[in-house]
Amino acid sequence: MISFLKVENLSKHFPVRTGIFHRKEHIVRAVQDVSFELEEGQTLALVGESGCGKTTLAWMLLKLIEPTSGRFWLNGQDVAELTGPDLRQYRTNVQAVFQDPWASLSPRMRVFDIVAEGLRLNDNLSDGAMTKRVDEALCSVGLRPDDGHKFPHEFSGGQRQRIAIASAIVQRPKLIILDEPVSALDVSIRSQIMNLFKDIQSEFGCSYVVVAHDLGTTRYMADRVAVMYLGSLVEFGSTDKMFDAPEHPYTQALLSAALPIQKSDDKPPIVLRGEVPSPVNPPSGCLFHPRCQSFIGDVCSSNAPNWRKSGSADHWVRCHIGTEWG
Amino acid sequence: MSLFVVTIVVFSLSHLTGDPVDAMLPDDATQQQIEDLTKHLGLDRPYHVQYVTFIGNALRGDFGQSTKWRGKSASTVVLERLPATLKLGGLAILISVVASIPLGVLAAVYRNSPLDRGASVIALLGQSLPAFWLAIVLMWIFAVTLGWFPTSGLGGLSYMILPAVAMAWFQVAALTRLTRSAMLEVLDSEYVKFAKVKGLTENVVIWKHAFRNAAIVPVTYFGVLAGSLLTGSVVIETVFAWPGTGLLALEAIRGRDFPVVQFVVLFFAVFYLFANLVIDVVYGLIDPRIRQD
Amino acid sequence: MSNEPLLDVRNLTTVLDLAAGTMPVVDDVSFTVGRGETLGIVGESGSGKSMTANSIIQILPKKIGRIAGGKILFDGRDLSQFSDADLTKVRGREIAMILQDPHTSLNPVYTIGNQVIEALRLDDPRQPKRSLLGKAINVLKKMNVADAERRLHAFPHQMSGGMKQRVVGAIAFSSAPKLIIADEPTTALDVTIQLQYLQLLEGIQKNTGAAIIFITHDLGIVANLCHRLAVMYGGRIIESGTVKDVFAAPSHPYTQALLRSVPSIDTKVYRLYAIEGQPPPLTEEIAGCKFASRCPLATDVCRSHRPDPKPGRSGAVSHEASCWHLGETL
Amino acid sequence: MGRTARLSRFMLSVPGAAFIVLVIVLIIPALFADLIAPHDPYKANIRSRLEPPFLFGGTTEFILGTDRLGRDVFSRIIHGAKFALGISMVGILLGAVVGTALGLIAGFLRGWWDATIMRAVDITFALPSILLALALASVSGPSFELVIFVVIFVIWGYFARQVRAETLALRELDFVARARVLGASEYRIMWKYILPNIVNTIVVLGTLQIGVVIILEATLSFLGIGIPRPTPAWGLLVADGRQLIVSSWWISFFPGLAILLTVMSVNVLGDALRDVLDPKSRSV
Amino acid sequence: AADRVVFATTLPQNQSNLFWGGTGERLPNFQALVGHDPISGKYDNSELAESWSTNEGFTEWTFKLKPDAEFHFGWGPVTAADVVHSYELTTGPDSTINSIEHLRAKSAVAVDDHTVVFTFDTPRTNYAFQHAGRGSLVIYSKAQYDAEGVEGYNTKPAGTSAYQYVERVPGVGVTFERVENHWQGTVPDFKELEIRYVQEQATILALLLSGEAQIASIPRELQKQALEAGKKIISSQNPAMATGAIFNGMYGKSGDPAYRPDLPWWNVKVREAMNRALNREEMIDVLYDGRAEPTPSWLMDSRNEGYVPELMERFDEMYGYDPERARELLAEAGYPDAFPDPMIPIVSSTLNGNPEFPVMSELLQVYFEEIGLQTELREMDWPKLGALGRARESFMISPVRNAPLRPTEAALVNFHTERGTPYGGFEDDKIEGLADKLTATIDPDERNAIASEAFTYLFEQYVDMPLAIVFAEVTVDPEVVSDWTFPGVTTNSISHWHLIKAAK
Ligand SMILES: Nc1ncnc2c1ncn2[C@@H]1O[C@H](COP(=O)(O)OP(=O)(O)OP(=O)(O)O)[C@@H](O)[C@H]1O
Ligand SMILES: Nc1ncnc2c1ncn2[C@@H]1O[C@H](COP(=O)(O)OP(=O)(O)OP(=O)(O)O)[C@@H](O)[C@H]1O
Ligand SMILES: [Mg+2]
Ligand SMILES: [Mg+2]
Repeated sequence: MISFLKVENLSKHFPVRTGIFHRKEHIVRAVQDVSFELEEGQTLALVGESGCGKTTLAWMLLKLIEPTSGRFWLNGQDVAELTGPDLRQYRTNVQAVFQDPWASLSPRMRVFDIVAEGLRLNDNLSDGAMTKRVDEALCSVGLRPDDGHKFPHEFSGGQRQRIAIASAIVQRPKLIILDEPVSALDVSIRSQIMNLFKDIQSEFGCSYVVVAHDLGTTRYMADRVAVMYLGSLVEFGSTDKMFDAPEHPYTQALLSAALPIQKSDDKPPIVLRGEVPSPVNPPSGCLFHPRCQSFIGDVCSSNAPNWRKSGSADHWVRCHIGTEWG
Repeated sequence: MSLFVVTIVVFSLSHLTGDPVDAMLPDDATQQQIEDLTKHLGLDRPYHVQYVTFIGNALRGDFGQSTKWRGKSASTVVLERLPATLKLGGLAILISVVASIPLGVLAAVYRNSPLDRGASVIALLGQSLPAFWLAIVLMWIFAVTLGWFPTSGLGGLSYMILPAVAMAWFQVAALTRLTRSAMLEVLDSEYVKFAKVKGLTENVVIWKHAFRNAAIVPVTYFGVLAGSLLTGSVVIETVFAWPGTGLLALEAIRGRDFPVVQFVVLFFAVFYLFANLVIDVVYGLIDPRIRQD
Repeated sequence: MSNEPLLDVRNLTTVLDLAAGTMPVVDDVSFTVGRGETLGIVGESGSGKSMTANSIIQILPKKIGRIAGGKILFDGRDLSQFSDADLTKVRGREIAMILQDPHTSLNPVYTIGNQVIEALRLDDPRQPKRSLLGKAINVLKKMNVADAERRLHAFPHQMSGGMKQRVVGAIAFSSAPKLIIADEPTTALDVTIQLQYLQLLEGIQKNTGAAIIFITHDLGIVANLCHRLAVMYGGRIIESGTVKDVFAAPSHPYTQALLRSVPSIDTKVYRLYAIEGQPPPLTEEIAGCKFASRCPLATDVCRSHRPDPKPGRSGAVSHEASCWHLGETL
Repeated sequence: MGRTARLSRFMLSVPGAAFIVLVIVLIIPALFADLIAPHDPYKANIRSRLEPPFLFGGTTEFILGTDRLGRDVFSRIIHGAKFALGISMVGILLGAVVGTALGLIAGFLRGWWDATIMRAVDITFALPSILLALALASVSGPSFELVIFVVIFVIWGYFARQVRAETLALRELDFVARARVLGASEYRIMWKYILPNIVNTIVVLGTLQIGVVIILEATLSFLGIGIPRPTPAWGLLVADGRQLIVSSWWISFFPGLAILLTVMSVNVLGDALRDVLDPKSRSV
Repeated sequence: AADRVVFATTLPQNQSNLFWGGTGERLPNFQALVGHDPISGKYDNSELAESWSTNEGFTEWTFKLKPDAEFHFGWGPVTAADVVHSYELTTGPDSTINSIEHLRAKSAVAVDDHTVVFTFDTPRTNYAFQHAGRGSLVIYSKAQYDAEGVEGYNTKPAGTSAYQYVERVPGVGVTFERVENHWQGTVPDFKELEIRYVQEQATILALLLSGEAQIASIPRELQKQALEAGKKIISSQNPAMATGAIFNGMYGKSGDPAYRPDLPWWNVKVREAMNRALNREEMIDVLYDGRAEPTPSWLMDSRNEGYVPELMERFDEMYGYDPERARELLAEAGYPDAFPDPMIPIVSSTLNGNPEFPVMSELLQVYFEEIGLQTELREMDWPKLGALGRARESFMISPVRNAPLRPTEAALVNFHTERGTPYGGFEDDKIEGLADKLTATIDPDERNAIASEAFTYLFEQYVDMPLAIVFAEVTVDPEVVSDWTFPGVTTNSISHWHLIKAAK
């Protein structure tokens, strides 16, 4: 069976110049050899700390930036090779909702036009049909068709995010990329939006790739989780398994750093040493070894670990612990 | 690169703007006189040859002989007049800075106070009065009527005050506004707030923390300032008969003394570009974020 | 004397005089902070948390903001009556503050050393800077700033967010203040860095005995770090009490909803509780309970009359909530 | 607040007053010069030359006095408004169009375009515009075209820089990324996403430039390279009367006043407009 | 301050000490061969030549120098070699001086220490003028040149007058001081003389009113303000210039490719109408504050050859202000319908020292429009005007001035023949013929008759719009300067610096 979304060895390197006269050039390895698969109708969460490459990865999937290397397929089609109508088809199939509801809607466009933009660009609809589709989309996200005449500044953050969602779903996409869709919202608003995402998924059957650094959101939304550290995936698997029995030391630290409202046990949290290294100058060996609480010796600092399948069928870890090395 | 384009512009000046021979010759010059002079000045050669010669000579600092100021090279004529302009411009900058920086800072600190309103009136007036008009009025009031300063001409500080004030007038307005808005922005920043909650006194917060950051904006304006003082010098020097490069440029253009015009324009452009370069460096000194490697 | 709370805020009202009218951003707020205690303040964005903090230390927006009523008794003195000069003496010495964004809290044009030493010299500005170098390194080391000697010469932009926030902390703690106000100090930090920071804060608090007002959005932090909690909504405190009491028996419908709407990482839930609607704008004058428009329990009385604080459902002495329907649950 | 209440509150505010002054000094005269002006602005009347203004010993026939050819100063100022308005409108419009287009291209397309256009801006700032104008005028003679050209030359760079800066900021915003996700072309993004969001800036900048342009025009006229005679352009009126400033001060004083009032009101309005439309940006 | 006098004036065209560097003012330290009487303006031997003579055919001019003339700064006596040297410099290839062709001789030879002979191919009846009048040859020291080169002239030129050079401050002015024991025994009242150059007229006035300058050359418009402040006006003894407006572009010599008979002003009726449109009295009032005399011809002068006094009598009848008649004339000429382009361009231009030109242009426009002429004002700088003239493309009307002491022959040749014309004024076969004849004739009476015929012809043809004869004027501070006698006939109309009299 062809998987819905298949990503293979995707990498993105940014050249950056520094110095007063921009003479020094460095490479930022924002995303390095990322591979995963996702089934239709499912939600994949990308988690990791700031700067670990989540957005870069998401943007590659959106074809907003070109990968340095690697490929990915949607429904078996190599996305890099899409042109003309196929590319247009891809554009209607893959949509996005971004983090900042204040920046993701053009302040000078009416809500109706914002939502209708995708239809205008990709479908040839009559005015009536278009209005119908836009109104439907607005209703689906809990806004009224009337709101179409207003400008974004007349809405609160949560409502703006709804508008963004309406414009993402109006073309009935198969995959929606959500880049931290609720982090900019107030706690009391977040749950409305998260529920909305779930409703939309059950209504349209679309898949999500959701970027998050809030683990609660991840657990609530995702079927599968990919944990990123410094541009690379370190653990990948089903959400429940990942949350209940994380295998990678980084995943463990991440989970323990998220302070729960009700503590379920009295295990002391794992406090990592040091800071996240710069992606310009990544550590040798296992990227995580300088901060790893379970550091087991030279092997960690000199060899990059390979993927290892953990227990259940669909859970992968990239750590020396548990391999023949460890 | 910029300089290259500037040299082309400067060179074409002489050809865009008519024959220098016209200006040099008397009304009743003969054809023979015209041809002789044209040849004498090398104006009979093709443009590109003239341009190459021009660049070649310019690189050696040789812009040719002034046609109006006989017996002097264009560069001598200009450089002779330069100190006067620099002195006047320097004083004008000094006045602008001394008057506007504190005013702008205080206006921002005491926002919406009478002081702030006063500052904005000054800024408004400064931007609304044509400099030449102000210059004439200043001269009549302070030199002719009150007799406090000499009316015009080259001389010591007392001679420079009126023209410098007239020159600085607009800049005071511009800098005050700029400083004020930069200060307002900085005063709103977290680090100023943090400096305050650290327990620093108001003065330290304003001058050490806020001003140093706000100063970046007026500093970047200095490039424009330097440039506009040179350009402004044309008008002010004309009115106050101040023998600087501005007045010189005016005379040279009127007399179509192209070697001098070319040198002045090129000099102004280089000066402006250089001033901006200096400002970039100063900028780096003020703002460590720029000088990082 | 020692029974008396370190900070006793009584009926504090702070207003902003805006072009559109006068806006009460802190509306009749009362709370106390005991010595060595940590008070968490939570609430939505714009609910007046920062304004409350800023009122205490009196760094309200110039010309616009003013304290319109109430008392701020700090160590027995009413700060709201202090002159600017007196306040300067309190700030940074007795009350320190840590701001939300470490990236902008430090002045970008001065070295870390300069900014630390500046705080160390507050009492005697004539002290030569050199003599304070050692002390500066010390305070940085206390905040676990690695490589403190070298960092003194670094500029803020050369450091990571977590590191900067530690420097800010070092400055705040350098004068052994009695009260630290931390306004969302970890919101901008990554979770793993946040955890490091919170631990550090806890450790230092234990050593110095400072009280902390910790403002945050994150109920998890409150649960783990604070002794007591105040929940703000629309400029008012709608519920307060010890963390244990409030979390065990949330009494105000807003608090209840808030706790239920946060997804847990421990168990998979299939549907979150959602509080519909938006908080009302502060410019809107509301006679009754500010939450009424979003509250499923709201009745006419909620909309017309402001509820006073009443004992919360835990029954504990310090647990109070302002609601007309304390008996009911969502 | 009702519409009329809002209106009257605006009129009583400083920008409101500025607006009224502007209407009285510039707009109404510019539009209805022929109706208002009591005399033909070009018509000399040698017998009544250098008449003082009404309140200074003159007659009501020439309320602001007459110039050295006996032309009515008041009528000339009224007619001058047309030129002040016309030149600033045309000049700024063209300057804004050129500057905005290039700034947009520079900021949006980056790379080579950006480098070239910004270099061009540097060069126009570096070249002393007044001197260039003088040089050009020495051949072609002063003309409207030249004044407009100089105005464009002087101001386009400001528009280009500002527009570029905003474009650079805007293109990083998520709504641009979203438009790309939807498949919008670069051209469409510039036109429908970026441009509408910088219109405010352009309007504010344009308003603030009116003052700059009027002063520029006056300065050019002073140097004899502005609008050609006998057009009653304000700058020319001031320049014409400057020699007689002591004995017949009114010839240049009143046009100077008109400039002052106009530029002041325009600046006040520009500031107010900026506060409303574009609260963050700062001005020179 | 009585020791020092400051003369403020507009920026000269030539700002160097090298006289041949531009049509320029003669600095007070220099002298020429021929001098002028301060009162009558007649040639005299008050400067370096003791006497001069010419051969019968006016092809050889001999100048005898005063033996006791001395250069400043010890550069020795003035000899014939200095004259030849100065002549060569002044007529060199880089000379941009006015009327240089008139100065140029076939040869200039120093026959002995104090005698110089200039020879010519054609008769030069007015050659003495070239050594005085518009003063085209000033005498530099050859000794100084040999020792210091042209640089010496630039830094400290030696002259021979009662004032010697002190210094020039670029852009500011030039200072001179009294020569003690001057070879002519001249003792100026003021020990120091400064000429201050100022671009703006208003500034010059300010200098005078504030007392920083004691003598100023300001336009008549501003004199009123100076008078009110107690200043005094001193006029030249003789008229310094004639002003008017001329019809350019009438290239009417047969076969001239630039011939453009479709110009409205080729029609003599139109020219008469335009002349009759002018209210000259009013114009003199506006432009010269009433202090000028009307003239029937701007080239003719009573002191020169060919003066026709009757023209003045006929003037009113032929040129008098009569808009009614002017309109009739226009109607007769068929204006504007009979003209392909009835638009009449009036050029307004600024020439240093002629602040009234732009006003005059505006006035012309006003009067022309009054009689229904369509006009268009164009501003142009002076060099451009000259260039158009030289290219024979100057189709417009422009204000003009002429120093009346230019000899008639030079005037006629310059303005009305193809030979020396930058203006492109009126030319036709008849006037060209008369000019040629004049050049070839040496008999004074015959010359006079030819010139008279030319002036009368030009007058009757309405070839220009003569306006007034104007005196040179300076405004002085009477507390410092009591009097100054100058004829008003030299370079910039101002000369005889040593005659500036101190008050008290
Ligand atoms: N255009 C770019 N040029 C250079 N470096 C870039 C660029 N875009 C991203 N990076 C770098 O790539 C790395 C990954 O960035 P990315 O935005 O993908 O992180 P992220 O995981 O989304 O972080 P956050 O949680 O802060 O959004 C970072 O170090 C970032 O600085
Ligand atoms: N300078 C100001 N001008 C106008 N309104 C202001 C200003 N500062 C704050 N406010 C308003 O005051 C109210 C309270 O703000 P405050 O900063 O205390 O909220 P907060 O609870 O700290 O929010 P956040 O969680 O976003 O920091 C808000 O509605 C805000 O819009
Ligand atoms: Mg991201
Ligand atoms: Mg806050």
